[in-house]
Amino acid sequence: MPGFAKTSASKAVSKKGNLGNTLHDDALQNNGTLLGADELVLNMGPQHPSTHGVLRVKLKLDGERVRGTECVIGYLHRGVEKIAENRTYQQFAPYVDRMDYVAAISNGLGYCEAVEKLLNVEAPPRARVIRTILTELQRIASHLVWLGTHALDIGALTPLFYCMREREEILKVFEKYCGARLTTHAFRIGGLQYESYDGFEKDVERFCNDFERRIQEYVDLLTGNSIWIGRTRNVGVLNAADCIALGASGPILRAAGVKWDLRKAQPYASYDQYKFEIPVGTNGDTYDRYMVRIEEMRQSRLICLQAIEKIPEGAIMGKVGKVIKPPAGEIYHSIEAPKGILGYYIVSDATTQPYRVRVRPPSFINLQALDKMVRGHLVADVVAIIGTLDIVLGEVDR
Amino acid sequence: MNPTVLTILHFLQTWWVELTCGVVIVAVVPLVAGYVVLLERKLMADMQARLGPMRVGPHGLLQPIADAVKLLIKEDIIPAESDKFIFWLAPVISMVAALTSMGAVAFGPAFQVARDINIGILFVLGVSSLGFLGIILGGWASNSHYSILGALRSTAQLVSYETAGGLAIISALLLSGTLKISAIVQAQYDQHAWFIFLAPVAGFIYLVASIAETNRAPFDLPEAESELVAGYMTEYSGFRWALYFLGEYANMIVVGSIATTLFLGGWLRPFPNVHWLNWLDFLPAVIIALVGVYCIYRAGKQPVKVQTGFMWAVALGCFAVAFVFAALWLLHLFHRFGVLIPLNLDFILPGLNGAFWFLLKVSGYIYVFMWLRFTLPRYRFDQLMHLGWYILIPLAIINVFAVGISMLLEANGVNRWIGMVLTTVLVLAAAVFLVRWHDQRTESASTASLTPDSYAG
Amino acid sequence: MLDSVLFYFFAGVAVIGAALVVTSRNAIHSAVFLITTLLATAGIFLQLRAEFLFIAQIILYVGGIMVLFIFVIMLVRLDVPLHHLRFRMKNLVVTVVIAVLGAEAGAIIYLARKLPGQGLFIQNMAPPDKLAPNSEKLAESLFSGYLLPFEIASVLLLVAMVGAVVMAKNKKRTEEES
Amino acid sequence: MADEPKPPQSDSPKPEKPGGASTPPAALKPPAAPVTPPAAKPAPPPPKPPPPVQVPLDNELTRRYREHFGAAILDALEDRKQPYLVIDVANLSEIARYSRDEEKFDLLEDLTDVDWPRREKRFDLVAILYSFPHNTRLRLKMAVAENERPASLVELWPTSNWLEREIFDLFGIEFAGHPDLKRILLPDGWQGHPLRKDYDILLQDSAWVRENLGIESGQ
Repeated sequence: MPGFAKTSASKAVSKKGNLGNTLHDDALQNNGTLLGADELVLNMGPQHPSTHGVLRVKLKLDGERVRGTECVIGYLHRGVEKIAENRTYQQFAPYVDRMDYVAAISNGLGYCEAVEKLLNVEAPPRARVIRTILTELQRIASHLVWLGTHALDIGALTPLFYCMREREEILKVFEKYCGARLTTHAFRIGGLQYESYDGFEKDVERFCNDFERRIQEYVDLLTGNSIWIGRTRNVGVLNAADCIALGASGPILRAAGVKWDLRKAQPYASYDQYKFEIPVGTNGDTYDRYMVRIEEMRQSRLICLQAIEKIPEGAIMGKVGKVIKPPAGEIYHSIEAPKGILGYYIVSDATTQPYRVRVRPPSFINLQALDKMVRGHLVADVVAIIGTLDIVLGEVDR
Repeated sequence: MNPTVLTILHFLQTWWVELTCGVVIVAVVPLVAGYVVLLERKLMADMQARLGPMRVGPHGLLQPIADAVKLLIKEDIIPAESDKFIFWLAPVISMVAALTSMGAVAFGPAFQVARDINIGILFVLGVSSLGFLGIILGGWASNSHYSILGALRSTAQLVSYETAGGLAIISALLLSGTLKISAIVQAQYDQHAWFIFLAPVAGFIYLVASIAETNRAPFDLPEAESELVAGYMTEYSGFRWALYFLGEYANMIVVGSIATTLFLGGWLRPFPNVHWLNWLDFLPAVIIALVGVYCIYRAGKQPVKVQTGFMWAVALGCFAVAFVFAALWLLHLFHRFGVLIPLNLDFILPGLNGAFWFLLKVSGYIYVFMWLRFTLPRYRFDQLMHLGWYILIPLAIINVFAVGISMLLEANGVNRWIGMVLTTVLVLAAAVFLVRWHDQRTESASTASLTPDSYAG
Repeated sequence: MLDSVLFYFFAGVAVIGAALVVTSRNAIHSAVFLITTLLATAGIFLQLRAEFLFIAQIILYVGGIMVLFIFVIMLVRLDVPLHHLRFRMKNLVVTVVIAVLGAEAGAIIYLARKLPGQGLFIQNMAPPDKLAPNSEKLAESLFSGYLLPFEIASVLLLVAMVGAVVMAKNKKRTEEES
Repeated sequence: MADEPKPPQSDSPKPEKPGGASTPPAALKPPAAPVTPPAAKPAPPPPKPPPPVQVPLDNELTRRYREHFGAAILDALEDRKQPYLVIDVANLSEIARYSRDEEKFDLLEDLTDVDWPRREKRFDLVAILYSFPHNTRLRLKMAVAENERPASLVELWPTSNWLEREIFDLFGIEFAGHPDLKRILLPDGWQGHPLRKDYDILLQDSAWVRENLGIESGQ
C-alpha cells in the first residue's frame, strides 16, 4: 500500500503530458469546450507493417474516420534517373530492375524496347515471344505478391503463403532461365542474351496447368467471403473520370470500367499474336480491383499457354552493335506493367550514354490517388486501399 | 504434536484438491498457454503449406520454453512519456484476472478451486472481464496513438459483445436453472442432452461473442497488426508483453471452459446416460496410449539421437498417464477377481476421466478459434459494431424468449425436441430477417456516402 | 481468527484506497484506486457470504461502470477543468460535510450500543458456513415481494438510456445540418 | 473514354508522311531540340549519315493547333514516328486545356523536364499526352528559362500535382498556381536540384547529411 501513495504523489508533480493532454489541449484552446471534436494526426509509417515499404502517410483523423492524408515519400530515393545519365545504355539496364523489384522483368522489357526504338531496331521474333512469356509470368508473380499482402492487410493470413508457393514456381523458371530470381536483368537491348533452356516450355506449361487450380483456391478463400466483400466493396471507389484525371492506370483504371490495356491498344513485344480478354470492373472499388487482378492472372496464364505453343525459331539478338550510340533525338515508349503504364522517355545526344532517362512510374502516379480514395473511410480502410493500389516503394521513390 | 501443525495438517487434508488445483493453475497454465501458442503455429503452418517451428526440440516441441526464456531476458522498455505506475500495473491486471477466473472453472467433477461457489459461472464471467481493465489502462499508459486506439476499440468491443454473450449465457442458464457450475453440468446429465442441442443459436452467439471478447481474428481489431501495429501492446516488450500474451491465451481457455460447461456438457463424456456406451470411459486411456505408440513409431525416424530419446521419453510419459487413467478399470478387474487393493481412488479417477473430456472439448473449442483465424479476413470496426448491435444482441434477446417458450411448451406436455426445433426455426427466421434488414440499411447508407457512426450504441 | 484478519485486510484496503481516490491528482490513478476500493468491498461481501452482492459489485461496478469511467477519462481530460473549477468556500463546505458525517456515525454507534451483539464490537457473528446460499432468495424477493420497485427502477433506467441516445442523436443531427 | 480497345496499330498516330523528300539539315532544328549536345562531348562523325530522326510534321492535328494558337506553336516535329509540338510556355495552360477538351488528349501520361544548361532557356518541359478515344500520343515541349514560372496544370489534371513537385524538387522549376509546391523525393531542407546537369553525381548536400543523419557522407 505505501507504494501506491508514493507513486501517486510523485506522479501528480511529474505528470505533464500524457496522451489525453496532448489530444485535448488543442481542443480546449480551439473552441474551449470539453467535448469539442478534435482531430488526431496519426502517423502511419515509414515503419508500419502495412505500408508496403517505407511509405509514410500522415492521417488526419476524426475518431477513426479519415479527414485527409499526406503522403511523405522519398525514403528509398536512389536517384535512378541521375545514375542513368552517367552510365551507358547497357550499363543502365540492370538498374531498372531495382525500381519495381517485384516485377523486374517488366521494367527491363520497357527499357529495352524503348532503347530499341531509339535505335530503330527490332528484336527478332523469337526473342519477342520469349520476352512475352517471361513478362507475363512476371505479371502473375507480381499480382500474386499483391494478392498475398493485400489479403494479409485485410487480416486473411493464409492466402499469402499460397501465393508465395506459386510465385516460387515462377521464380524457379526465372532462375533456370537467367540465374536470378528477383532482379533478373533477363533481357538485353536488341533481344536476349540467353537462349531458353531445355524444358523451358515444359516448365511453363506445367506451371500454367497447375495454376488454374491454384487460382481457384484463392477464389474459394476470398471471393465469396462475406467479410472480404464487406471490407472491399465500396471501399476506395475511384471512378473512370477520376482515374484518368489522376493518371491512375493499370488494374485501377480497368476496375473503373475502362476497357483499356496497352497490350491491346498499342501492342508491343508479341502481344498482337495472342488472344486474351481485358477484364474490367464496374464500380471501381477495391473488390473490383481484386477481381480484375485475379482475372488478369488467368489471362496471363492463357497468353503463356498460347505463346509456348509456337516459339519461332531463329536468332535471339537483333542487329545491335557492341557500343550503343543512338542518333540524337528522343523517344517515349510505354508498356503495360503489372501496376499500370510504365513509360520511358529517353533523350539521346548521340553519345553512348543517355542524355536523360525519365521513367514514368505507375506506382508513383497511382499513389497520388490515395488521398481521394481514403477520405471519409476508416483507418482500417486506409490499409486496404494502400494494399489495393499495389505500390512498390522502390518504384515510387526511384 | 504441535497444535499449529495439527491445524495446518487438518487444513491441508480438507483443502488439498483445491490447493493443488490453484498451484496447477498458477504454475501450469502459463506453460499450457505456451504450448497452445505452439499448437496454433503448427496448425497455422499446416494450413499454410509450411512446417512451422522445427528448430527447438523435435518438431519445435521446446519452442515455447525458448520463447519464454527469450522474453524473460529481453530488455524491458518503458516509454519515457508513459505513466509508469499504470504501465506496470496493466499487464498484471490482465494476467491476474484471467488466472483468478480460472479458479472457479471446474476441470472435471473433482478439480476446482472454488468448488461449491454458488454463483460459479457469474464469477468466471465477471472476473475474466476485469482483464479488459488491463488492456484499457495499458493502452492509455503507453501514451501512443496506436495504443490508445487499440484500447478504445477494445473497450467498445467488450461492451458490445459482452452483452450478446451474456444474453446467450442466459439462455443456457434458463435451461439449467442454476449458476453453480457443477449443477449446470449435472443438469445436462439429467436432461440427457448438452445444451448446445437445446439452444443451438445461443451456443453459436456465444461462440462469436467469445471470439470477440478474446480479441481473436476475425475480431482482433484491438491488436490488428496491419492497422494498429500491435494495438494496446505496441509499446510493451519483454516480460510485460508476455504477461499480456499469457493473459490472452488464458482467457481463451476460460471462455472455452465456459462454453464447454454451459453448452458442451462440461466433463461429461459423449452420451453419458447411454449405458452400452460405457466403454467410452476407457477411451482416454486408449487414446493416450495410442499417442505413446505413435511416438515410438516416430522415434525410429528421428534424425538425431537426442530426438529419438526425447520421443521415447514422451512415449513413456504417455504410457504412464494412460496407466493412471486405466487404473480405475484395472482396480475393478482386480476387485472382480478378488484381489483387493487398499486404495480408495474412486474419487480421483472419474475426476481424471472427466478432466480428459473437459480438456478435449476446450481444445476443440480453441481449435475452432484457430481455424477461423487462419481462414477469415478481419472485420472493420464499424462492421464489427454493426454485427454486435444490429444482429447479435437482438438475436440473443429473441433467443432468450424462444428458449423460455420452448421450456413453457415442454412444461405443458409438448415433446421437448419439437418445441426446440420450432423455436429454433423461428429464431433463425428472425436472424435472416435481421441480416437482410441490416444489409439494406448499410447499402442505402453507403450509397448516401455517409456510413453510420462506428461508435453508435 | 482468519475471518477477522480477512475483514481487517479488506477494510484497510478499502479505506486506504478511498483516501487515495480523493488525494491523487491524476484522474486515471483515482479510478484505479477506486477499483481497488470496490474490489475490497466486494471481498467483504464475500466474507459475509453475500455472494450475489459480491459478484454484482464486480460485474457492475468494476467491470462495467469503472470501465466506462476510464473510457470517459481517457477521452475527456478531467484534470484541466477541475483546476479551473476550484471553488472558494471549499474549506467551509468540507468542514460542514465532515461534521455532519461524523455526527451521523456517532449517532449510529450510540443508538446501536443497546442492540444485542451489535455496536462497536462484533459479537455473536453468525458462523459464515451456516448461512444458506442466498442468490435464489435474492431473486425470489426481487421478483415477488419487490417486483414493483424493481420494475420501476428498470423502467427508469430504460428511460434514461433512451434519453441519452436521443440527446446524442440530436447533437449529431445539428452538427450535420450546420 | 475508350470502351472498346482500338484495333492493334503501331505506336504512333498515322500522320501523313511529309510529302517532300527534303529533309531539313540538322542545323535548322529549333532550339528546343538541339542536335549538338551541350555537354562537352564532341560527337565523332558517324560512319554513315544518321537517319533523319526529326522531321517537320504537318498533318490535320498540327494544322488545327496552328490555327488555334498561331505563333504560340513554335514548331511541329516528328521524331521516330512520334509527334511533338514545340510551344511557347506562356500559352501552356490554354494549349493544355484545348488539348484536353477539344482534341481529347484526356490523359496526362507524364510531365517531365530535360536540362540543357548551355542554352539560353535551359529547361525543356515535356508533357506527354495520351488520347483514349484516338489511341494516340502527343508531346508538348516548351523551353523554360531558369527563373520562369510555367503555369501549373493541377487544375486540368490532378495527376500533375506530384509530377510538378518532382520537377520542382529535382530541377528547381517553380510552377505558378501549384497548391502545395514543395520537395517530394528529397527532404524538405535539401539544397540543390540533383537532375540539373551541373549537379555532379557525387555531389550531395553534405551539410544536410551531417546535420540530420549524423554521418559524414551518404556515399
